[in-house]
Amino acid sequence: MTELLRAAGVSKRFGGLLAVDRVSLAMAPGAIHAVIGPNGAGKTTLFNCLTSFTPPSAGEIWLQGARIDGLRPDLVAARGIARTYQNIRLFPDLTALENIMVGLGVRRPETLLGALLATPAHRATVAAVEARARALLLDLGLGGRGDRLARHLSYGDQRRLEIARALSVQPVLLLLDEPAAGMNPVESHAMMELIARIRDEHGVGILLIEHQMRVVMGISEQIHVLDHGVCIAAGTPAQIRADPAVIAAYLGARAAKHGMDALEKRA
Amino acid sequence: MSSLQVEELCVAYGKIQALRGISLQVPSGRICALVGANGAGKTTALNAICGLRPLVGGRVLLDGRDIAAVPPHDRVTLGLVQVPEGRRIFGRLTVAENLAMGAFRRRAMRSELQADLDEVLTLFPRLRERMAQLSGTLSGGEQQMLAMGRAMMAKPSLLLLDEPSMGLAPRLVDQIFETVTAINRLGVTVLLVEQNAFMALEIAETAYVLQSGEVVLSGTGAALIDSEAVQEAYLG
Amino acid sequence: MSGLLPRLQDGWRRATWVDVFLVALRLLVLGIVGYGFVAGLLHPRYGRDEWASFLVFGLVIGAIYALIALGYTMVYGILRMVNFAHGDVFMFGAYAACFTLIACNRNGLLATQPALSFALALLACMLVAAGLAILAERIAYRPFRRGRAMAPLISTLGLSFVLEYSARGMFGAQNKAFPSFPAIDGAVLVFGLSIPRVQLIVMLAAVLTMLVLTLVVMRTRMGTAMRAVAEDQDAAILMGINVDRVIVFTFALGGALAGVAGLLYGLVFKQISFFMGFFLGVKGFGAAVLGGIGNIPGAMLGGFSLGLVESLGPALFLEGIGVAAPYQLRDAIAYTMLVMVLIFRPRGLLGERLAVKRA
Amino acid sequence: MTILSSVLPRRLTALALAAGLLAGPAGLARAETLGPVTDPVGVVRIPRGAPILIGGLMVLSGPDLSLGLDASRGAEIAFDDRRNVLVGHPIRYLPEDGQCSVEGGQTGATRLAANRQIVGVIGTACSSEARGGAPILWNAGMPQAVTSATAPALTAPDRPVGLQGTVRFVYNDINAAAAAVRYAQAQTFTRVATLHDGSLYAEQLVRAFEAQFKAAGGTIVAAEAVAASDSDLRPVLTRIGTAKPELIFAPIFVGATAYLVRQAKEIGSLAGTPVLGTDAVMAPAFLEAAGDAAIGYRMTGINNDPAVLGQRYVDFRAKYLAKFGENPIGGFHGNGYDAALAMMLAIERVAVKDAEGNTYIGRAALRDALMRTAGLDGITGRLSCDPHGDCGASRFAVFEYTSGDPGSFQEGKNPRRVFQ
Amino acid sequence: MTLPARLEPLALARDATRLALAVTGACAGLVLVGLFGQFSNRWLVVGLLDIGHALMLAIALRAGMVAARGQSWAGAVPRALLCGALAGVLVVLLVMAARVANLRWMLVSLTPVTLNRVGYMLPEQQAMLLLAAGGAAAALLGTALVLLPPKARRLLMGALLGVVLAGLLRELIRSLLSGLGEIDGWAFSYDGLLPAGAMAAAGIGALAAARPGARHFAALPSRARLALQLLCLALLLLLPAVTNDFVAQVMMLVCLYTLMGLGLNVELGLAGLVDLGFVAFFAVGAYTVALLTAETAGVAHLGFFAALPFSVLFAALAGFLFGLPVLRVRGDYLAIATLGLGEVIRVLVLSDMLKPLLGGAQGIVDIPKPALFGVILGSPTRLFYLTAAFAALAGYCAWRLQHSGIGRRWLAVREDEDVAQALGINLVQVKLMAYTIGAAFAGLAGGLFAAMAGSVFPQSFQLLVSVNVLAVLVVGGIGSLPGVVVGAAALIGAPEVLRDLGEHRYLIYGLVIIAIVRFKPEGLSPAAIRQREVA
Repeated sequence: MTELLRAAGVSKRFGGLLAVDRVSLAMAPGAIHAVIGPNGAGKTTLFNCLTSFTPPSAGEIWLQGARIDGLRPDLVAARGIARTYQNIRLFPDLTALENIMVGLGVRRPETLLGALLATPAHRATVAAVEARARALLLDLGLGGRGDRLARHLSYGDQRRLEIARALSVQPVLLLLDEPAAGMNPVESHAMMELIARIRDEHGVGILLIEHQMRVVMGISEQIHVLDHGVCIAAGTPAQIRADPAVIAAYLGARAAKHGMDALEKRA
Repeated sequence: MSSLQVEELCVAYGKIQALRGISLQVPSGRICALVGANGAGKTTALNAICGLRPLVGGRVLLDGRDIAAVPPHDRVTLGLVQVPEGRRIFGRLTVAENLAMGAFRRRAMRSELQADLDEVLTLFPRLRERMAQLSGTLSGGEQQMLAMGRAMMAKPSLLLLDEPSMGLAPRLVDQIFETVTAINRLGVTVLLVEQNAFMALEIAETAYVLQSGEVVLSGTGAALIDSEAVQEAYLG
Repeated sequence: MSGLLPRLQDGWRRATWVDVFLVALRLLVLGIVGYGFVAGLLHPRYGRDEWASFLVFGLVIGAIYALIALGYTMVYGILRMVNFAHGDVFMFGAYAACFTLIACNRNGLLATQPALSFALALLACMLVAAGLAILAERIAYRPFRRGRAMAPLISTLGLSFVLEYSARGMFGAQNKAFPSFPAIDGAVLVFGLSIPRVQLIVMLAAVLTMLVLTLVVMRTRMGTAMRAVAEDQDAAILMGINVDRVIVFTFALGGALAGVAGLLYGLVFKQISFFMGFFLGVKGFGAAVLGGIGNIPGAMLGGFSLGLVESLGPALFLEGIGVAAPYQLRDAIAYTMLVMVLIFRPRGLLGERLAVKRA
Repeated sequence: MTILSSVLPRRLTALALAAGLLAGPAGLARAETLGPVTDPVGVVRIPRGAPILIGGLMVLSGPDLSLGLDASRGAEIAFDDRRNVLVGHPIRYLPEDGQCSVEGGQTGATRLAANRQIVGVIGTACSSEARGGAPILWNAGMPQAVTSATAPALTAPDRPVGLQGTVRFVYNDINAAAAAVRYAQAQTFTRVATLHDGSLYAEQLVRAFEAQFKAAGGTIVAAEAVAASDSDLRPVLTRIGTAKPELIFAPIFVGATAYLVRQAKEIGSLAGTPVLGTDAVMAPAFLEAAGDAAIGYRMTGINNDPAVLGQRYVDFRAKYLAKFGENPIGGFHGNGYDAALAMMLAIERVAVKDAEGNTYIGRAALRDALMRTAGLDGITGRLSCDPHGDCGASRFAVFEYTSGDPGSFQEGKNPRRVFQ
Repeated sequence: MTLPARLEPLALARDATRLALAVTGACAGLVLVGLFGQFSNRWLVVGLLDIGHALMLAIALRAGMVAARGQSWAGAVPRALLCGALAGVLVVLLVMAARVANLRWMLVSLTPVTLNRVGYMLPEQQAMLLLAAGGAAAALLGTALVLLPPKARRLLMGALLGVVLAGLLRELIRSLLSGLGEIDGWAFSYDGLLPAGAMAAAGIGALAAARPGARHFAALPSRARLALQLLCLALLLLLPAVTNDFVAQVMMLVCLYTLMGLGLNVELGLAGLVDLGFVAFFAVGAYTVALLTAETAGVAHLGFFAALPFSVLFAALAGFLFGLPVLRVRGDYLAIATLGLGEVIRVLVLSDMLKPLLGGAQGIVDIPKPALFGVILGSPTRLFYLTAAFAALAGYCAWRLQHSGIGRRWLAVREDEDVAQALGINLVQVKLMAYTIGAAFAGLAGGLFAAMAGSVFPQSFQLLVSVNVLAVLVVGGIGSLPGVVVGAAALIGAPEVLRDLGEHRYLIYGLVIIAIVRFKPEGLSPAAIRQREVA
């Protein structure tokens, strides 16, 4: 089985700041991985490198055996990486349906003449795209909200719509940046289930950044911990939970001892 | 020295409830910590207190007085000063100019300002040698010091610190926290927002744990340090 | 550079037909410019005196562009908005100076106390222009501070019409002669070249004004606050800076500079009209963008380069090609340069690269 | 014919048109008999007591307004001088803005043409306005008294039908250029530089001058141009200076000429070179803008008998200042006055009254009367029209300013005549 | 918050004085910029009120409205009366001061005639009394407009608007109604609206404001409403045919700007590309038709309809070639880069260098009028229908595009370039397509323009055209197709109809732009999608 994603020694430098420092990771198709770490650890920058939004300063990124680092972002997307954003970035003045149709349209482009003359072929394409978009909406629990402006959707709906839009480009790898941010435990749980279901039904690999450990620990197969741009630990949730370096990074160096004590107490 | 009282604070970003009615007490002359995971609403709380975010509900009382009518830039003259998250120093200004901006609202004598400057530079000796440097070229730790020094130039009676340890090397983190206690000893009430929970709880007299825009736990710092709830809040 | 080869290889890997087109375009423009330049050199038409004159003319008009550009750039630096009415603020400054001098002339002050008259005119033009700039902020900017960028653009455009045609209604449609200043007539010899005294004075005054501005921006409390607000409004509020007041101050400062430009323009060109603000405003805007809008030294550099290109460009590049009436094309040269700079240095000559972190 | 019956067919045609049936081409208004008058183009009936309407089509806004607004104000003073009464009817002057462009001229002309009561039009000011507006006006049977559109084509012998209502009360470029050439030859200048500002007017004059001057054996040593918005002409003057011309022919407008004469003095190599312009600059406004730099500046102008000028112009200026608060703003106020005067005289000649006191004016008759204007003592001189409608005197002289004081402006003295 | 009773009169006097000063300032401005001078000898209602004083009264009326804000009748009426009367007195005092100071060397509009007209040529005391009374009355009216119950307010407003519109648009109305019978003499004279006509206009205005049919209209099924609206549109389209050529000419200009607006809307409204050099493509289109059809140009001598596709094609090509390098530039930088391109084109067209080809300042003349099946489309009415047909076609294309996948991609790029790219959208391709299509629309408009004008001169392709198109878009509502039409009607049509403003046209134009942007920042007819959401 070929690897879905392989990043080797990816670094990103902004002026004097090394935001991502030689990070490597590998994912199998359909896997769910998580990247965690404190604020400013370089998680989002890593996502930006993977999607070519800010190409890495060094290192290589391979998707399904093809090298993609430095490729134009739209070509990376065409190869099958889609993402969501930490602070939701929908197209606010488009309806929910249109948001998704933008993504679907990229894969099924319309011709100018077809659009102008409304040829039967064009109408068939439009109908197909719209049907597919409605199906996606329904799939993510947004049925019936397709004609509302994205900006007027509730927060949770916006999060789900963003995921739906990412899915609309038929990716092989989905990057989710804090999908459960700002949600209460019940909502987070629902999001967790949704993510797992998406992986199962769409067969995509999922790499997510998340702070709510409940979510991360619940669904991730592998966790990568970033601190100051460096990957300080990687492993299964259980391994990570017990890793002193991780606790130190999260709760403070001097408190690492405390943290260990506390963990031991609980264990 | 001032006391701060926050009652049932509610803030929303559009339809998203960022704070769902939090109440805090920061007694005069103390250090109070506000801890919680990312996205719990800590920064929003500080911005609401400073007036940068409109309130949906609730009150902010400084020394018992409701400051709702005071525009944000005038809150500085009341002694309410924030060191924002990510330092937000003016990178294209020199260190000296940044510090001068801290004292922007003070109509003090030159000599008095000089004395305050000396005091700040005693707190942050590293800044003294970099006075003429563009602050954007400082290292992360120095920038944090500058941000705090700049705030100190405003002669705060209540200092709000937002994640002073973010992105700093452990050695520097220690240093920053020592400075925080030093500032507190100078007679400044401190409200400290931290992700680095244990560190914050160690120096704080009282503390609140925030989760999803609500206070889930409060007590003395020492009492919270060992509580499972804190662990829970971070590591799930 | 050691990284050059890999970068070239990398670049080749990513090159698209757009890049190829751009390279071809660059070569084409460089080729035309180079050909014109060399051909011009082979058939010299101008002597040393002419070249020196072109230089001086360019610097003088460039100084005026620069002063106007500063107003655009300062406002842009803080609000990221373009003030279309700025050229008309400049025009009103020129009228204010003109009428002050006429008044001085009427009671004989101009002849007996030229320095005082000049000072009065300077004061008047700066006050009037600053006042109008503040008005512009009130009417066309404050209501839209948090809105979309198009609304203030269009409302300043409307304001520009209003100012222009108010001036026409108030001061008349004719070209107004600027009172002559006998004290600064005549020419001086500089390095063996005869240069009209007024041009020297204007250049000097412009440079002095820019120095004063630099001092204000770099050394005063308010200037520092301006830079702070330009960089981070919220952080500035947290320092107790009243952002509204700083913005008003910025407008006033930019307006005052435009007023000075109006006075200097009057001194050099000796006539003013209600319509002149539009063209010079557009040029000043161009100069600000050329230098990198939002950047104060950039505006000065942009102004002087625009002035120099306008005055030297046709002689330097078009002469050799044998174009008919090359000076008719100087706006085309100026704008072509502007477009080229923007294509190949999208943030202007001194502008900063795109902000580092976005997401 | 009552209004109702004249309108109904029009409405029916329009409805048919809207239904998709495009009716035959619209031509000139057809022959008409109204009251005592029959006219091949049409008749205007002015009921007793109703005003007589005279339109205006001139640039009134935008950068060129000093051409049209100036002329329009001149026309207003001409009406004032007649106490706004003509053949027993009050005069209503309806000026429209032609914006110095084809489309502006078109729009203004359509508006005037829509008002069938208008008998004639003062203007146009720009040749481009005439291109757009004149055919529309003449299609409606309204002759125009042109104030400052100087393109030769407007009164060319072979001009198209649309321009046949155009009568010009300003000089024609070809004549002005010829005068300039004669002057250059008389001064034995062989090396002349030309300069235009990209305006239709100046470019045309320059080209006419160049052609005639070369034909007469002269050399054009530099043919330069600037942009209309330029105020810094020194670089281009420096360039001209390197060609060492004996004369600069620059038929540009007041503002640009003022820049030119001031800045030419700053260019060493042009210090003694005379600059020649046209009538457009023969106005106090120029002295106001150029000041003492105007001294020595020359222009071609109508060769007037000093007897017809003198005090009249002084009075005119006083009225202008009193009415509009400023001195004449351009160079064509006199042409505006004269055009209005000629229009009024022509109307008087063709107007016919019936017993009830209604007045009838034949449109073709009015045009012909306007074209036959002869010996009219106007502000710009004594005007007589040629068979093609050119009434700007073709006898030219060259004038030179002797003083920069606008108050001293008096044709014949300042500027004084230096060549005829 | 209640004030102690004895402070009430003081607050009242302060409010009234402040307002009166503002009114006086505005009136002084009116006089200074010459608006009053020009309009004071034109009647709004013959023998009763001239337009100049009507403007002054409008200012006082507005002050009365402000005075009534947050007040009851008892508080508002004295404020309004005091403010209006005080302002009247102050204006006359200012006039007296102006006579003494004599600033005419600086302020040309302060002619004695104008100053006398302010006070109706009356002696000063009487003028003061008259203006004070008028000001007070107008302010009172303003107060009433705010405080009356909604129904009465609507009626009053309607009556006022009726009179003002009838007075300003008298020529249009006369030409519209001339078919219905003799209205000259009792409703209108050559000088303007007669008092009887004013009464009638007030009545009609009030009736229209009462909107007796509004409820029935709302109650109609949507299909019937649509039919009614279409009927209105059809009637509007018939307007040029039943009125006169001037109406046709103005409506044609509106259509022309609509066409350009639709093009710029593709660039700016849909794809978010600010373009201040739009006029360049307009020029390309116009010159293409001119070169290919004019007898004098001697290139091809094609017919108009054969040449028009070329103007679209060449404009699109120009858009493509410009867009390629320039579209890498973002935001405000793009604005100035395109502005530069537009100016370069204009300078080149005008230049002596290209004169042999393009005619320089002399332009290209004698462009034949279009001929369709042997019918020459020469009159403004026919050209209007031609332009309207093309505008409708362009509108249809724009509508198709906006609601197709291509349009969605443009919108996505406008809303968030980075995200759009991360979804796999090729930014260069998508932006370039928008720019090219926008240019094609402009080229079409240019071709029609050349045919309409019959000649093209470089002077017709000023920066102002680009700016006007942009203003049309913003005023109408960026991204909204009906908005383009509304914006063009408001900014291009209205000033042409109000040509009486003459030399003050641009002053009013500027004021209107400021007012619209200030009070309707989303435009007069914002993008439909927002309306849908709000409803």
